[in-house]
Amino acid sequence: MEKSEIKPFIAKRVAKEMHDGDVVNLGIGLPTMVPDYLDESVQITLQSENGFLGLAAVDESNPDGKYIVNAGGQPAGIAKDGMFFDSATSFGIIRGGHVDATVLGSLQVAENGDIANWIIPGKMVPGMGGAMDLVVGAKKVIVAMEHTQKGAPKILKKCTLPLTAQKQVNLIVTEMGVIEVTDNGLVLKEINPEFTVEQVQEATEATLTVADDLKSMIDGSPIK
Amino acid sequence: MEKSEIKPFIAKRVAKEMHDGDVVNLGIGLPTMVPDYLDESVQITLQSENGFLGLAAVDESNPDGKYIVNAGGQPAGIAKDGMFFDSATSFGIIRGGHVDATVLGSLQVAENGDIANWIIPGKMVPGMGGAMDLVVGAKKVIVAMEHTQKGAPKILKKCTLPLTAQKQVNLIVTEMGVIEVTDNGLVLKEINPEFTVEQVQEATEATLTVADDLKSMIDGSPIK
Amino acid sequence: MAKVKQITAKEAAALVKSDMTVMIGGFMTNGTPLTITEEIAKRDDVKDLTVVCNDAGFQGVGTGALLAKGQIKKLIATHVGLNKECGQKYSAGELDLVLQPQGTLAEQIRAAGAGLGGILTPTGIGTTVAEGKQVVNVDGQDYLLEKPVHGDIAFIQGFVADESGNIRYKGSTRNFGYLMASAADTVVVEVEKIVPAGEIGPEYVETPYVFVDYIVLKEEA
Amino acid sequence: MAKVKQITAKEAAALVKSDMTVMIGGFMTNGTPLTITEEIAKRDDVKDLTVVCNDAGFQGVGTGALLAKGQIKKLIATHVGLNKECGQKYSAGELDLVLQPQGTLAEQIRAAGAGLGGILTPTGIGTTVAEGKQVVNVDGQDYLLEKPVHGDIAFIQGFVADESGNIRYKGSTRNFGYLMASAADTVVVEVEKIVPAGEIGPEYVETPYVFVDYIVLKEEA
Repeated sequence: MEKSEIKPFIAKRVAKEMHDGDVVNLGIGLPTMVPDYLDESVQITLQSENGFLGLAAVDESNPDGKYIVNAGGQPAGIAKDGMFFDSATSFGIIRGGHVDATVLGSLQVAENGDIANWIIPGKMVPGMGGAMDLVVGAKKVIVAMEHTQKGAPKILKKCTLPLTAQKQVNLIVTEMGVIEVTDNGLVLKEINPEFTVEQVQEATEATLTVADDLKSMIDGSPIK
Repeated sequence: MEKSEIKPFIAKRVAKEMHDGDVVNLGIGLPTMVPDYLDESVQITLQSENGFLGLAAVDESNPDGKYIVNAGGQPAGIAKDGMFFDSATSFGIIRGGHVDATVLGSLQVAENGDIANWIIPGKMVPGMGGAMDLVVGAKKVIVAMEHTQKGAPKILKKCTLPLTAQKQVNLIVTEMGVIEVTDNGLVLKEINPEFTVEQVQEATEATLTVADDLKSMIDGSPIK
Repeated sequence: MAKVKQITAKEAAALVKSDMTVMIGGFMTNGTPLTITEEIAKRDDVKDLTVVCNDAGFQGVGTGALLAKGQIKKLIATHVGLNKECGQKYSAGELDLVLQPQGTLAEQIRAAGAGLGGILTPTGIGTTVAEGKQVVNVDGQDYLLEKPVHGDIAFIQGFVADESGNIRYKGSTRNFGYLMASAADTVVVEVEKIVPAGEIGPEYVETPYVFVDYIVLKEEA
Repeated sequence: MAKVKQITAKEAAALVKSDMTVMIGGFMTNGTPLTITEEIAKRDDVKDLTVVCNDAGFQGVGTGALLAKGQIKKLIATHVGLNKECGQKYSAGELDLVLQPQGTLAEQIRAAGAGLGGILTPTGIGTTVAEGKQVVNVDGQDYLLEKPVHGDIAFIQGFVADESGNIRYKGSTRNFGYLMASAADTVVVEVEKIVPAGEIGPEYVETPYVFVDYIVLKEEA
């Protein structure tokens, strides 16, 4: 797979996790590509943790790009039936389990669902912003990331970087496969047919259990 | 003093405790008479704990008396610059110290400022409603009540009824005098000239310290 | 755009099952969805409810209707003095009554909706309200730990809903509306008007559609 | 009716004294009263401030203006990555930086305004955020006790004020506005428009005038 194809490939697979009516918060980067791949029958509401539901592109709702920004501080718009609220209400909605899913990148994920994605080693700490609340509060936490970092595994037995939250990740989607975090560890549910199970395990520090009904992450066809 | 004169007399004195711009919550009964005696230079904002600031009589703000009720559940109106909010916000305003004063009746007050006014002995307990939050949260708690109950003192060394709150009362206004609750106990600051200090003490179980500058509660003139 | 389901008051009442925790909005029926409470009180098969409401309404009205029907096992409220039937049932041992300070109850419901572990309030310290509850000292001051109050279902009264399910209230009816909508698994809002999606406008929505499962148009009942 | 005091941005800036805890509204300057922060940054006599703000703004803008001027001793924020000067000052030991989860900070400010002893949040449990903080177990689950965050003064941006001091916000600028207005001793709101008292209307006020001490009209600055 070409490097440039990896992110769209992951985003496309993540899109299949979205259900009609879901309230979803998308992290920066790759996750923001997910809506491009939604089936027409699936309408989701995007939450912007700085204070609204119905995140949209800049449009007539924000003619001069001045009064509405997204969670990255960039000009945005709001859906006709969206609504603004204050930050305590916004995080009440997040922490209170009213967000069906959050999709975000990560530096490391552990086999028990621990996630470490807010401190980049050797760099100035930018701050966790809303990430810690999102991974604790969202009903489903989907990590969408490249399987390895310069060849080094990011899916580990135990995170070595400072945690963002304990035991919160539900699903990991990479260019190699789809891995579910269960009480019995990581289960490889789907695989990119470009790779073998052995190759995926090799790129993963934690032990993967292979699902009995392992499928292709591209078309859902059975992989024997 | 005629029985019928007592309540207006107390309300009139309590009115002098109000300052221009104060946010005030008034309990049912006697306290609701306080606004009638305000000096023209003093404008206060009334808080209604069920969810608004700017409590007013039924007027064009509530034409059919249907959508606005006061904290007693009766139809009310709202001032032009008042505003509605939800119950958590309402009690946030109360508990957070944004109400300058609350005026309420009481069954008993103790010399340390304890107040007991929510359980009437021998009667079904109606519930504390917003009273406990109000006495804990208001910056100044003014008890406006008759000095005794059928001759029995209501200002005690220690309350015998279940408490509404501990050490929250700041001022007690009765038909006999004005008593401040201080760290050194109760101080009689003003007196109704119809009574002697001895009579007030006799009607009070707790010990009163008489202020050096004891004044008339009617016109503020010195009492020797 | 999202589309909320519109049902009748009778259908709304049918969502209630025995033993559920039911939140009923309003303050002395101001903000109580009376069409729905009336329908609930018609159901002979519903009993042993835990009801969370500011008060017991008036006799036979609002929460008072469920009380009169004998559907309430436990009532969590702040003031029940204006419905004498409540006191009678309590005295007769027919009702478990939990009285909470109004600000505490509001904040407990909010805590459930906002995913907090409870609240730390100075209200009730040193009173019977504190009995059996954990006291947490923060910087030398004692606070009562009051736990979140969650509902299986909430019935509230709005004024206008848009077709997506966004809600606006009128006058002082908003009291417990948003809070209960945030804290219950299923949320039903009775409204007087339904307008096209988006007509309320993003800056004027008071309870977002993501909390609202069903709306009942009052006139239809 | 109440009447709020109208002052200039310069007069607003003059309310700040060294060593104060200053709350600055906004999220990446969306909702930050930029006219006022610019004036504060002109003051040579103000230093050692503790600033509470979601972020460090942009370089030289909003909270970033105070940072550039060297007026901030301690910054309590959630994310400072978009102002590189913040990281530089922190690395150089010139800034005490406290990073809190955004939902926690919002709720801590609300707790201060609402008279609560702190909040009990699941966020941060098992992370460095929990270091040195009290953990309270409620019904088997651990929550972090985070203390209220209070301000000596708050500067926020509204859109419209009425002459009483009632405020409405525009777009996503409301973020920390109400919360900080409730949690600071003195509250200054910069607005773009002032309308006659009552013109906003009781059902549309977002921050009540009882919280607001001064308003600054943006155009006047």
